[in-house]
Amino acid sequence: MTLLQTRNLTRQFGGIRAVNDVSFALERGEIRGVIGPNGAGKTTLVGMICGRVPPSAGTVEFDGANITRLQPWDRVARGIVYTFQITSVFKRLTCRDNVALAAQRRLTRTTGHRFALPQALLDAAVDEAMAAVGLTEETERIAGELPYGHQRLLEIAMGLALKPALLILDEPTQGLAPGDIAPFCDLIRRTAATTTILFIEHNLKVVLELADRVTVMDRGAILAEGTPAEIEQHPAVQQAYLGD
Amino acid sequence: MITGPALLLALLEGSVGAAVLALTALGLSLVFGVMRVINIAHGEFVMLGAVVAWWCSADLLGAHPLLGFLVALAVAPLIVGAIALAADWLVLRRISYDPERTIVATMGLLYIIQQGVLMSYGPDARPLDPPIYFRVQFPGFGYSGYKLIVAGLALLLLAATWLLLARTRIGLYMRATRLDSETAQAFGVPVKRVYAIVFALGAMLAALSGVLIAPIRGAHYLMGADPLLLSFIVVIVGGLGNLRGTLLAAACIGIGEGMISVLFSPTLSKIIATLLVAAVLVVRPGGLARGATP
Amino acid sequence: MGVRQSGKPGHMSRRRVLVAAGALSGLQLAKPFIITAHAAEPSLKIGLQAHRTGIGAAYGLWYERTSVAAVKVINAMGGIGGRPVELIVEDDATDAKRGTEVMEKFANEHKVDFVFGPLFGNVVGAVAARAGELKMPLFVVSEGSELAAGDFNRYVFQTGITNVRSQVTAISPWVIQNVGKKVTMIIPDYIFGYNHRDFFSETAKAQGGAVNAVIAIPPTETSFTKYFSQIPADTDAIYHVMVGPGVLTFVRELGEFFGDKGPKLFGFIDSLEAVDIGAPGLEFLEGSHLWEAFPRYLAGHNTEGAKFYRAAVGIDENGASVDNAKEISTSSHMFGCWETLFSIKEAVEKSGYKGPGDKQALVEAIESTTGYDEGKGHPQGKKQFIGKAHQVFAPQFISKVEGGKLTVVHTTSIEDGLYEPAADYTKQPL
Amino acid sequence: MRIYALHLAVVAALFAVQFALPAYHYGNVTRIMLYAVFAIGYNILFGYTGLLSLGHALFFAAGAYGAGLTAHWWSFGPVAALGAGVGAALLVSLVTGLIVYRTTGVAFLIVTLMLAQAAFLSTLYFNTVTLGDQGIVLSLPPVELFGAALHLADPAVKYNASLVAFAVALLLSLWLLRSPFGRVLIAIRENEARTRLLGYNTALYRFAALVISGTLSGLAGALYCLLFGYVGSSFASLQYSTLPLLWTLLGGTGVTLGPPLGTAITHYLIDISSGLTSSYMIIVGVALVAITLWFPEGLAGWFRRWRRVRS
Repeated sequence: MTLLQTRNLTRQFGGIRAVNDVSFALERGEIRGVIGPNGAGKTTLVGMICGRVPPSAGTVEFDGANITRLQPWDRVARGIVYTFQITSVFKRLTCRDNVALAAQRRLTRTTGHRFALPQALLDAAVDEAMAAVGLTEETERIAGELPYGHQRLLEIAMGLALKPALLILDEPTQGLAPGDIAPFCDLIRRTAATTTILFIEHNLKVVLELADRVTVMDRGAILAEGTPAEIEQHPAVQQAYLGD
Repeated sequence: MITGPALLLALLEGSVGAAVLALTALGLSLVFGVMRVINIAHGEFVMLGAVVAWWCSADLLGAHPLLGFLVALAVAPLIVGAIALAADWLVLRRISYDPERTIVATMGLLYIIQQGVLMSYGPDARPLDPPIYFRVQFPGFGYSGYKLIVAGLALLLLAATWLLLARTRIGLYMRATRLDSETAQAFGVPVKRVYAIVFALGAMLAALSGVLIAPIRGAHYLMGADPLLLSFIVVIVGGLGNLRGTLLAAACIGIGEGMISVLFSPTLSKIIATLLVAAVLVVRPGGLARGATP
Repeated sequence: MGVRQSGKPGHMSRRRVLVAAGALSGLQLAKPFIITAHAAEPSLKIGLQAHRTGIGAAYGLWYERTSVAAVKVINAMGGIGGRPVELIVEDDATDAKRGTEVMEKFANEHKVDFVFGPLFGNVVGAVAARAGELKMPLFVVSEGSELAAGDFNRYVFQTGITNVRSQVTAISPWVIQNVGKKVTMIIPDYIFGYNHRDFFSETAKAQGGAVNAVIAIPPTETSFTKYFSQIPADTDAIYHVMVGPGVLTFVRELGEFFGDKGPKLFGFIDSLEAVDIGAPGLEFLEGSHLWEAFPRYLAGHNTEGAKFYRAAVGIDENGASVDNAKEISTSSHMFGCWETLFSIKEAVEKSGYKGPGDKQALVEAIESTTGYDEGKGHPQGKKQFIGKAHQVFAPQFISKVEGGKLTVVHTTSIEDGLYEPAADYTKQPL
Repeated sequence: MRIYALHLAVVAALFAVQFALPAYHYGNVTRIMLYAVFAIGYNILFGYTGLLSLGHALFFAAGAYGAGLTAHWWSFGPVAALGAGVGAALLVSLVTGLIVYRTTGVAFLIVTLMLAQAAFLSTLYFNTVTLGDQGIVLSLPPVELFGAALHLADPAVKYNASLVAFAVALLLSLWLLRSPFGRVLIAIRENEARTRLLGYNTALYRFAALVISGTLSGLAGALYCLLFGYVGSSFASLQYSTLPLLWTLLGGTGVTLGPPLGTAITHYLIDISSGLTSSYMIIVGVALVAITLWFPEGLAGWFRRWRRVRS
């Protein structure tokens, strides 16, 4: 069953077409990896899906509805959550506040408490998300003081606290220590039990290990799409991306 | 009742106002264009120019007011430019020209200059003897000859500034920094020094317009507010940092203000101008950050 | 009796200004303490609320000088009720809000016996209300007509200078008959100007004249030519009264606009207070008329009292500072401070005032006063005082500009300016 | 909860000191509490949301004129006039909020500056209604409360009315800051783009912050007008936009007790220096420059850091 469908999605920056006529579908429950060289248009594509970048042409459908004209915050309400390529946690706030910002967004909507959200409810949601990424001990620390890898995990905890239908991760393993990558993959797999995941990744090993299906982009267009095994064998991919 | 003489008077008042305003606003625009900061103390530089003109006018020389005026034209920009250099070095550079902190700091500078003048020069509005005094008779009314000379001098100074920007090495540096300060630095432009010079140059232009208007309006420690507000309006309507736009806007707003002032009410014309600025920024909030082409 | 005065604000020649600025040592101390050093009696404290800065600064400077001079004279005469006077000066920046704060400072921190001095209408209104609340006797040295109209309260007095309504009532017959019948008024755009507009329009009509245009200009304006095109072509006479830092520019631009072909001019000296009539650009004023409350040139009012007063304040026979002939006084207003201080002296001595507990007796003593005699204490002339309205009435002068000087050509009697004030403050509780 | 206890203790202390203060300081503290309401209102926008306004005189004056004009022309009693003042400020904030809906940063600063300037000039232009520069002097009837007649001229009434307003503003801002809503405002200050991608319509939150901030500032203006019986065009002048900025910067942005602290210090600095020189506003200039250079987080922020370093 299709969760997300883009049709002829195009984005122009000046004379350059960063994304050119891309039609792309995502099934509910899958883990989809997106690979491609720098400048292939990956980040612009997911930017149009989450609403950061307005498309020049084409449509985005999510859960059967056309969301092309929706603002980013309305897309979050529908369950599309994006985490940044460069960590973008609120560095001067505590981890608890960071995650609470995400959790309260969901809770105020689902519980109807707008100004006086019961503290216990909020705390439980924060603790759950922090536990999920394994940062329980760091909850009261200032986010900017965490090591970089932990900031990435915090970012994911913020995403999880929103309980998204579609979680978009932009290069989630960048900057992680090698030893942290395996636990990270476990986390994504666990998360995938309840969430569809779309992630951009440069580390091909992670992609092939984690993704159910892989999309390859180059120069603003989709070059190939298939299972990790198929992609590994695809000649165009080997030449364009795995060439050396 | 709108009559021919009233229209002519409106046009004259507007044109003289526009010429001086263009000079003041050019300084503010230059500072914004190159340094990307807003100098709230700009009006105080105008006031300082007028105060220096008052000093030179009679006491220093005791000679003909024209001589004092010419001395002031030379001395005021030097003094005010030096003050601006000091402010740049002591304050602005140390806060790395952060836009919001610069606004707060220059607002502090505004009070320091204004109150410093109050302390040393006193609270009185002091008149100056006009350097040249004659009256030009138009049909239905007479007009100050000095005001016409002021308009001419302002245009000359504008032309000189234009030449400085277009024909000199420092002008080239300024234009390069304006377009992209990082690239300019990479190509060996001493960006920090350019910033200091631009800040001083902006202040000097303000001081010159202060010298020009002093014989008309006298010198008073609170006189900086009006030029600040008006040049602010001009610079924004003209597209912040856009020099040609600034000059065009000065002409339109100066003459428009003169017209509405003469035909209706000066207060009304200022209300309209401030609302115009708000409207421009509300419609094009991004225009500030991007900055238009020169 | 020691007099110590630390710094006289604004009292600097151009050369001294340069020196001060150069050394950055021009920190002007704000309080000239007039301290009575070895007096046995505790001093009587009087607060002067001065427009030392802001748009009223030219007036504030001379109000302060005149008051300091009056206090020196009063102390030399043995003080008030045998007690030496201590004058405390605070600046209200010609600002209403700061004015009320200063009033509180006088009442609660300096604990003065009386306050006097505010002139500009915006400050007077705000401060008068606060004085009533604090039950602090306040002697305004202002020409506002609100007091006699009943707008203030029982603690506010005008004992030194009469109000605009009286001034206009006194001079308008002469203006209509001698200057012109179709009059355009140029006034400052606030209460003081409206007073002129309302009362002159009324009296002009009664005299067979008419006001055919009123041009109101904000007091902070610095450029005036643009207003002059609103003057109708059939105007016989322009009645001008401007205040604020731009007065000289105003008169100059008026001259440039009309040259020698314009309507005849009549002005209130406010347009030229602290301005030299002989300054370049003012030649066109020659032959025009101005109202004065206290003639600037000694020749126009050469009485014993006036000579004594001028010597004490330090102004020469041309109305300029004896130290600097270019520094022109605000002759037609500042005498009000002098006369106010002497009226306080008389009231204190009449009521037997000893301290704040006797304020009610003081108020009643002033209300029972009917006038003041001409003399050293009241050099401007004889006064009539209407106690229930707290308002003084005085003669007025009309002067002609001749040879760059002012010559008195007409003097009105007290009766010319007398009207029945609406106020009766004696009915208010004390 | 400890933080609420601290704030309540401040309010209680202010209530208690009124029995010991000498008359002059009594009046000063009254004014400081009123101005602090203004500062607290300003801080909600500047300190929490990160929007630098140079036009808050607009809201202060809206409150003052809303109260003053209705009391003067339509003889509203003090309570009704207070309501009218706060209502006027609310209305002006709503309209301003809509006008500046999409503007941030320097554009926001200039638009607010211009709107306030237009309002200031309008108070001069429509002087038949506002009485312009000269302003309106009010004399108001007493307020009946629990059978007692409270005269606004009574210093104790002024003090305690200001204290109530101060307590309301302080506790409201504290509660707001710690509510989910306040957390979003802080997030906007820290990183607006990120906040948007957490699902918040940040423009709407900025709008709400402006309305709350403007209305609180208007409450201060309305009370000032009623308690001190005066409103004039100077209330809309630039000085009333720069002062709350200074108070907030000096005391510390984003800290609830910072702005009141900054207000008190500024008030006494100006008062003391006005006894030394006529150019006492130079203090404001020096303070602004010194803050930008050395205390960007204000005194409260500096104190907090100093404590952290020590512990």
